[in-house]
Amino acid sequence: MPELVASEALSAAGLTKRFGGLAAVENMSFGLAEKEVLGLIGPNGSGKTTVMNLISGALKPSSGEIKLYGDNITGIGPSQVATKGVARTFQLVRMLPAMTVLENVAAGGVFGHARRWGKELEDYAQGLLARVGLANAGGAVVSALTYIDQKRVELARALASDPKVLLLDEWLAGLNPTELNVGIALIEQLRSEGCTIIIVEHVMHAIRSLCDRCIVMSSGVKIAEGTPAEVLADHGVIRAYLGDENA
Amino acid sequence: MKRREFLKYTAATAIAAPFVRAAQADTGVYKVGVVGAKTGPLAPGAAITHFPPYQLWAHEVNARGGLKLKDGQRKVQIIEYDDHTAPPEAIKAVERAATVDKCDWIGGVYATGFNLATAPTFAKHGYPQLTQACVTDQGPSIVKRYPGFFMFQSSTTAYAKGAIDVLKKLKDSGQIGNKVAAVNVGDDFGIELANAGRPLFKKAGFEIVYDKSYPLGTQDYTPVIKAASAANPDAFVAWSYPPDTFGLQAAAKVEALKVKAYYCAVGCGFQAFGGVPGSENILGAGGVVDTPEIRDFYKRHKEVTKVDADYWGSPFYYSMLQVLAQSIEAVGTTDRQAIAAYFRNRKFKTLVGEVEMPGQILDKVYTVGQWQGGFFNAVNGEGFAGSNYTQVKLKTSWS
Amino acid sequence: MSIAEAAPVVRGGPAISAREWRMLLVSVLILLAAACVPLVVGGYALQVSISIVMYAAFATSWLLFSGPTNYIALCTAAFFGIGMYVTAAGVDLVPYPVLILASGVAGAILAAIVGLATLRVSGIYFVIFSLGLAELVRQCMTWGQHVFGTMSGLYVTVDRSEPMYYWQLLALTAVIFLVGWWIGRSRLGFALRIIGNDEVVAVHCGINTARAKVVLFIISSTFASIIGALVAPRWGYVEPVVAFNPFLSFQVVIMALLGGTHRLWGPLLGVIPFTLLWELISIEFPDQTTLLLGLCFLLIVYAIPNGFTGLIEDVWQRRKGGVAPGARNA
Amino acid sequence: MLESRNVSVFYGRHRALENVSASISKGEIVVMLGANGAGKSTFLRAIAGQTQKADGGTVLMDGNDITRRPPHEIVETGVALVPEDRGIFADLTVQENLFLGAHPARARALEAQNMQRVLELFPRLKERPKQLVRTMSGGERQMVAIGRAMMSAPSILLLDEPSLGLAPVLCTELFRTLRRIKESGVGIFLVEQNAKQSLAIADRGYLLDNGHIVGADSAAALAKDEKVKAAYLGE
Amino acid sequence: MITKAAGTPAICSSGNRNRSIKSDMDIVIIGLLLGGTYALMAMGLQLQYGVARIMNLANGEVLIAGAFGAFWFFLGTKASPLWSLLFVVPCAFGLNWAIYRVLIVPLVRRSKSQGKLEVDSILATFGLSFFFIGIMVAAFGAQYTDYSYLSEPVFIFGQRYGLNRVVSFGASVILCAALYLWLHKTRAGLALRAVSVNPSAAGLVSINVINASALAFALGGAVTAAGGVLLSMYLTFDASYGVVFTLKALIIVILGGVGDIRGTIVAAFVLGLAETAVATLIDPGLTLAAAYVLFMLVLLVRPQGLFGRRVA
Repeated sequence: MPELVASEALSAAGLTKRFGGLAAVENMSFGLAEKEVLGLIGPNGSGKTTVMNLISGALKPSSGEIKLYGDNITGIGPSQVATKGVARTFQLVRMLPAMTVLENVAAGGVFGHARRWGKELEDYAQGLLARVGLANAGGAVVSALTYIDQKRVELARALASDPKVLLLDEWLAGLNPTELNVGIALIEQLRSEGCTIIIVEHVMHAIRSLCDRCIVMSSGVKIAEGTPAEVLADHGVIRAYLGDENA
Repeated sequence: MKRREFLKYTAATAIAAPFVRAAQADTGVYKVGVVGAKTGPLAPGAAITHFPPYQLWAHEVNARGGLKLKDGQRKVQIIEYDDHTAPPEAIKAVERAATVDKCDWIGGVYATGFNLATAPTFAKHGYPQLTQACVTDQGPSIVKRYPGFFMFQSSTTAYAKGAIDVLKKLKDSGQIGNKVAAVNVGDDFGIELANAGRPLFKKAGFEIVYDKSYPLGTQDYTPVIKAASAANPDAFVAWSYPPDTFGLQAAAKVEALKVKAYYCAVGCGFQAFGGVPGSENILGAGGVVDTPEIRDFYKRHKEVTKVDADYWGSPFYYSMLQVLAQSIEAVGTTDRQAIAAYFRNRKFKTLVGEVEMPGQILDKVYTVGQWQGGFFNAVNGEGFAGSNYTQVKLKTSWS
Repeated sequence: MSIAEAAPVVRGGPAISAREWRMLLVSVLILLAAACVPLVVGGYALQVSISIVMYAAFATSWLLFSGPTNYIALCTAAFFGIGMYVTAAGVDLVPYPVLILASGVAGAILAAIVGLATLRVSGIYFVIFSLGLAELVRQCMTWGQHVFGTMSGLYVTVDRSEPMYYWQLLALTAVIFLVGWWIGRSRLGFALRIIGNDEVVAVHCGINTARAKVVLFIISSTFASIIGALVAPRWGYVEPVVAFNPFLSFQVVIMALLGGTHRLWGPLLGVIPFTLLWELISIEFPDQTTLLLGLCFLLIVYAIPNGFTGLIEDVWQRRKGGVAPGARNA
Repeated sequence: MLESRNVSVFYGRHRALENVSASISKGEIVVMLGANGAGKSTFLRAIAGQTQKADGGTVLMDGNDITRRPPHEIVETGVALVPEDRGIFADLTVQENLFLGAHPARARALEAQNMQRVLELFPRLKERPKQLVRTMSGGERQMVAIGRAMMSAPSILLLDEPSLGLAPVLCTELFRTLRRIKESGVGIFLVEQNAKQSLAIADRGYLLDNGHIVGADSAAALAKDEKVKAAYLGE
Repeated sequence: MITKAAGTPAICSSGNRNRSIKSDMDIVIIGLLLGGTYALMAMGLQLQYGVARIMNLANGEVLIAGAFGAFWFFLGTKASPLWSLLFVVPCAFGLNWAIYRVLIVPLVRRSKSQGKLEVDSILATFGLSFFFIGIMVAAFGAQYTDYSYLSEPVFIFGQRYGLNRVVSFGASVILCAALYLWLHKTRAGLALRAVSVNPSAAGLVSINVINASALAFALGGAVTAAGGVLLSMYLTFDASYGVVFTLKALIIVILGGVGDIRGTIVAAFVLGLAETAVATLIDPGLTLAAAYVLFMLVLLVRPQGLFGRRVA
């Protein structure tokens, strides 16, 4: 089990998750430094989303532990994890359909890590909307938003609790190339503001441009780790990920 | 009609309707409100014991021209209300009978709890509450609280005592041993009977070898009967209700329960129970002395109401209405207080003999009956001095 | 409580807006008017009025829980019965007002136990369990009575005039409304709206959804128990079969649904017409009440699926020249 | 031939599709490209008679109007849909899923023959006929879904994003299989995000944007089109 | 009156001390017989809820109607009430088919989610149950009905059991087996299971979901009414007693798991055995409470029921 470094924002040690007999994640250990952007990549079914769910508390690990700034958050449940300072987005965007855009964002800021209420909450949520580029959409109904704008709302909601660690689960999936550039720019901006982020992505050029470091998973285990350029050049990675003919 | 207008009209009618009815007062009839359960758990009992006697009574009174009042004869009109086996509905129904339908008389409602729940309403509107369907040991205190409350019935303990007396006689004459298995339905009257019975059994020198309750709505009584049977009792006593009275009997028959005396409480007096194979010589609550008048009553009851009268409540219910009719005709007006004052301290000749209500509680009841040859003969009673009860027979066969 | 209003503010928060003050004023005026009813009418009309306030209290407290969570709770009878029994058991020992509180506490404790155990299971399982709860409590109660050798029925002898019952229930209804209004403005209310929208999002926003639901369930059940305590003396005699009558649970639900579950005042719109309709049926067709009641249930489900508030809002929307019918739910 | 003429679909006031005309014949692969929310899935569902019925226009199968027919009748005309969620019976076994595929009357006589064909296409399904589909991986489920559709002896197969959620290596395998299905004479109408690989196996293609067809051409031409390159190939 | 009868507990425990293998066997057989009864009550609801996805609260009334049918047939002809199955079953099938087509289909069409459909169907069928009760009270009266057919002992391992219960157990076993085989070995059965598992995909394989659901609903009603015929031989019933059966059936279906007929069968027998064991070994007064506690425990440990599918 690797020693924890003081500056580590998040660390996982020996993380394992079994469904029935099948191991979706096997003995994963990794660390995440403060203000670091970590990419988690790998083929489908390799266990990336499972790792995200383990960190965010949606799933309970079969064994292993997760620490947030040295604080053990293993298996404490998603709402507790959120309270401790981990916020997330979802693979398929999830809106609160009967609430306004502003309320959607405010929802993230009342019960999580930072707790605001009343005027303070409203102002803060409004500020976040401006930050993701939706300054004037606060009163709108979320169903009227385009896909990318819904993604922006979701991002703002995750940010509303001032999270210590942000989890983006295929946040860029489903965007067309133009939208993709907008999305990447947005994350780039967060990164420059010093957010600590874990990204699960299939979009390789986003990984290349955004991540400080990458972990590659295959069949539930970590098969490579390093800078994006390093891991994407790795033969094993290419074979597992893109198929033999590309190797 | 436009939709909105229609709605407005409907709403106005709905709100006004209850009060419109109030305005139409009939003078040529004597209106009697009868509140009881037509649906819900109490409906089956009420369908046999509660509603038909009123129907039969009204039919017969009207056949002879109606009630003779000073200002002429009045036909009896029965207005029935369904209380859905829910006290608030019963309260409202009584209130409705009193204030909307302006009934001349409101019959006591069905079941002990409901009579108690509606007592304040009866009292408030100055209606005497003459009821047969109220069995409790609290009679005197209730009567004290509600001066208009008249119980045409006896106490719970009277029934338990009656049954245990019959068994004691059998024991003392050496016909049965002293072991008794007692079960009871986990509800209302069943629990009260069981609680009243325990000390009485002891006093009578019985040993209770099995004493359990079972819930209302049990679907299989085999475990109860088998367990009771395993305790080798000489007598089996079930403080039961109609559905389980039947269920226990069926299970006992299959098990060929080896007891010389078998007693079950409520429902044993139903004609339907007597029709079930194996019911011969079963003891139960109620019973009547076999007379030609009684036989005729059962025949008329069936003809008029299409329902078989039971052998417990029905004759007394009918007698209660005879008392009422005699009182009304004696007073000659619809003055309810005068009518109540009239039957408060008098003796009346009725179907079940000469009765009175000292202390507003009936002075006599048959407490135990036994099925013998298709008739539920009274084998014990209270207050019937010198009555010739039928000889109790031992339960010898289940076929 | 869950229909979006396109206002650019987060509803709730400490400040009370002018609109809310107006609503409050109107509510107080309605309450005062309602309080005068026993001074004007008596007899049967008062009985019906008592029914109306009782069911208003039931349906509104039911809505506190079932409205935002969408769990159809069929256990009103269980808590109502508990309240009655606590009152009946203690009526000769402690003063009546204490019993009212004790009933609430007993209901709250039962709700906490049941809630913690069952609110993790979803939808239909909760419905069936809640339906069985009244039965379970009743069984335990009667068995206990057998074992401890007490009487099955208990007498409740507290002197109260009919108008008093009315005022008590009316006051309770007012309290339930206040609590509902307060919840709507509180963080709890905001949390519930989020849960109602998407429970997964809610947990990841840091909301302890189980706790929020249990708290709500407790509040709602406490009121049902208190109603039991308030009504017990009026019944005079409490026995299991009638105290835990499952029909009550259904009646409350159908009334609330007839009114509509989207607004706090929705149930009121259901309780009043339903009670009057029920009376009408009882008077005109005392022999066929069950059959006609069944037909009314069917009619409500088929003809007024979103309740009266839904109907009113549809009309409102249409008048505003807005959305096509049905689009609201899309 | 399956043909849509001026098909429109509305969700409330929102227009999801407007006047979409497209066609496909047996033995060809046609791909429809479009961004998220452009209306691709809606189009397939409208054709297959699933929940959203066409609000305007007509759908013809071999000249017969099937616009307002319920989904179970449309299957009988030889149109099989594999929706985005795969439309499989997760709690039944592989074998039962395939048997269900042959439920349409038109396919019953050919059941054994089709079963053999499907198992040849997907040998992996042959190995575990009794396995519950729920316990299978994403790729295997996709096989069951396509196999199930093939069991109904379709003339036209409608596939909604078959590569969604598949790793690149499985994607390649999938598209290879689709080509083999086409070679057996079945027409495949493909709705895809993966423009590169789908254009590579397709004969023709449509571009859908905001509920409208904005382009239609041969696959080869589309692959070279600058607009397509910019919008869908990310180059 | 408040004082407890002294000596009662000691006497009761003496019964337990004499427990033997024979009486344990007794519990098993009584429990199995009761389980057969419960299976009859719940099987129909399983088809209606598991396949057609309609939580039918009027199910108990259909059972009572079947029981009344058998009773009146017996009263009129004095022949075995089992013959009444010949007309009760088709009538119930037709009636339930009509209920589904007329009352349920509009609900299915208009509801946007399974949750909304569940609420609507619970309320609609609750209203329907009242309607049925009203009709039955009008037709048959509200009195108790009991005619104890075949109420004679048969001997199993030297112990006596009611012949009517044994007969109905046999019928229940045959019915369960037939339903199971039909659902698992025939194309029509497979189609019903497909609807149960994924109704939206069923249309893709040319299954007419409405028709299949109507078939399942009608079949469920027919099975329930057949259960009523069998139960009428030994249970006392009245027009408004149906809710007791409905509640029991609901508990069994959910205990066993929605959508799996094996679960229902197992749950029915588990419940029968558990109730009998509690009644014999602990106290008959706690049998129904035990049923609810069992139900609660299963929900806590395995919310989807013994055989149920995990909801995603």
